[in-house]
Amino acid sequence: MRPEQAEMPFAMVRGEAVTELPKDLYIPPQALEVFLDAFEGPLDLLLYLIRRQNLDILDIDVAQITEQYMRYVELMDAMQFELAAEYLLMAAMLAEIKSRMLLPRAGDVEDEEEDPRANLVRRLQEYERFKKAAEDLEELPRLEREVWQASAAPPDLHLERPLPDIDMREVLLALSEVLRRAEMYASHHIQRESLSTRERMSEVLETLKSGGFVPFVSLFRPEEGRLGVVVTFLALMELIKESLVEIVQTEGFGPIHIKAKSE
Amino acid sequence: MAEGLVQILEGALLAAGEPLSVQRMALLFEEQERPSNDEIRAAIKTVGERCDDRGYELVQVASGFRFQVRQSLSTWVGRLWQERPARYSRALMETLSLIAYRQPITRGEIEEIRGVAVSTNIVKTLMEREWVRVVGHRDVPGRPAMYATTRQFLDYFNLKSLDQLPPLAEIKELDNLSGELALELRDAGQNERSEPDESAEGKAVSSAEAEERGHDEEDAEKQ
Amino acid sequence: MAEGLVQILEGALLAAGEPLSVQRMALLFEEQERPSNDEIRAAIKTVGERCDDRGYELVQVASGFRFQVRQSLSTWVGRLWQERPARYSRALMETLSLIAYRQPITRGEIEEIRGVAVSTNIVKTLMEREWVRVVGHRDVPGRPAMYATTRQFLDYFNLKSLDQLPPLAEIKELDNLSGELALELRDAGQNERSEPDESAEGKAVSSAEAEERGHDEEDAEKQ
Repeated sequence: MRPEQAEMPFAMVRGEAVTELPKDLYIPPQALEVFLDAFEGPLDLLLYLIRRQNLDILDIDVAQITEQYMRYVELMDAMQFELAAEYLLMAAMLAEIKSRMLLPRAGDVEDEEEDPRANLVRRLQEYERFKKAAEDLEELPRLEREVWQASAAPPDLHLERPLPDIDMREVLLALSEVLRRAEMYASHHIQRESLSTRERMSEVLETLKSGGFVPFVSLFRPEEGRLGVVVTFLALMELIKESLVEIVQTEGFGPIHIKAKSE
Repeated sequence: MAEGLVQILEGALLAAGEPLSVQRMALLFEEQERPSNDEIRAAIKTVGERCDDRGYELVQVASGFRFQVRQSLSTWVGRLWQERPARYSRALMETLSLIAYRQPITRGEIEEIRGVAVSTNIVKTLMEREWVRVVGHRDVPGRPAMYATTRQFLDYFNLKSLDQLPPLAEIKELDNLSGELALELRDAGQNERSEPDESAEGKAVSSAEAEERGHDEEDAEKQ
Repeated sequence: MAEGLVQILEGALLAAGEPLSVQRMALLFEEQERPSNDEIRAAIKTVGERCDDRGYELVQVASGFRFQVRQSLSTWVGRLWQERPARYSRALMETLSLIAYRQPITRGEIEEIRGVAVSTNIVKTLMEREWVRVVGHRDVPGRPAMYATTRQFLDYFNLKSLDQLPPLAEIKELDNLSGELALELRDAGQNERSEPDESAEGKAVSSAEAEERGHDEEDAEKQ
């Protein structure tokens, strides 16, 4: 049930019915859906109506705007549009403002009562600002529309993942945690040995790695002094105790040879 | 080395395909050979000058520097692609501008200003484009998400910072409205408003006043 | 126009992100303004010459021409994509510490103390890093390898000898500190990580304003 063209609303400008429909306000019924789609809601439609009549927002004539607005809303209804609640709400608000403006004022001295239009005007202004801001934003040169990121093919790359850095404290923290878990704090075994002994054990084993017998004395380095000799000796004792090395002396006071047990 | 630095930056800027910050440029160098930020900035300046009559230029956007094809060439360069660049609906652009100018802002607050519901799709699109992100939740019932724009948004719109957004239109003060209204009401029963000339005059006055009075408000706006 | 053509081609080549053939370059122009292929080729030659001492060059590949960052810059440019160093697992750190303090030690012995299996990968990683080496095999069934630390391990930690490692007694006290230390280490790890990642982190921050207003949520957001 589409309305006839004759039923289309005529614009009211400054209290007078415009006999000729301005081209931009005339909406052929078929186009109504598109027309309303073009609005971002009741505020947008209201702004359109005000702007089409070249009115200042501050200067709106609520009665006329309401009338026009209601015509559009009725039209939507007639077209069996699913009438958005927002449009109805706005219609109600316009009607309320209209009625308040018709009421006589208590006295002409008092005007602390706010203009009933004020809130609507404020909302319209606020909405218009952002409508404009959106238009400005739309105008900004935009990537992939007016400007493009320049790029070139990279050269051949040999990407390497860098090795993690660690802090000695992390090593210590890890050790303390593992030891706590193992409840090994009481172990005399660990506490007795100085680390230099264990280090020397590794060194001796490294020397013995080739597999053959090595003269006992060659493991000692006199330049390390007495302490070095003691450390090497303790390391050897520990290695023997842990049966990691074999020690051979073919005759009394003869040369002693050492060999890694497993090699 | 000074010459080498310029070339390294040129190469990196083109290879990166995205803006590079001075910090990121510094990380192109091992610590012992790393130029100071001032040296890098000086080199960037040279890099920019070296595109003087080229089809591209060096620009600074929010996340750093990038080479960019000159806007004046968009007619031709745009023909590289069959499809037209994406168009965004007015609803999306209005929502985006509200988030840009009023951040952080909730969906409810956007709806209040726009007078219509904001569709979930719009928010989704804005988030997917990484133009907008959730920066928190307002401490009101329902704890609605608050939205703000991202650095990518600025990059995309060719901006260094939010300051560079086009300024918001000023709001005309309403103060004089009630005065006008009182006058108007005295001519009771008369529905029609004043002559066009007169209203134009009133408009001029009110905007001048607004400029004066609305200044602080405007500044607050920009925060 | 000759000058304009060079710039249009420069812009298009940089915007395209892929090689452009002469034919495709010709299609950047409307028919009535379209240069001949010879004109385009001449302009391409100029485009190439204009990169003489730049960090990039114009190269011809199978499908056309493209700008390419000079190979000589790969050391620096490659750092754009350098992956952040991974962090070692706790299992690896424990294994390393046990090898340091209890060397020579077999995998079985490490497992006994740790109470869990030591993965082959951990040992492999430590050997590849050259922090750990095999110093022999224990004479028990299976002849398991015995591990010890290396010179490089000491060098890495700036130690002259293992003696300079804190004695176990101190580590015991460390246990009380471990909470504190763990925190400290986590912070250190964070700093280390955030540095090369700065730009990525920055991306999320659209503006000082948003950052200020939404600070707490900001952190949560990044998770």
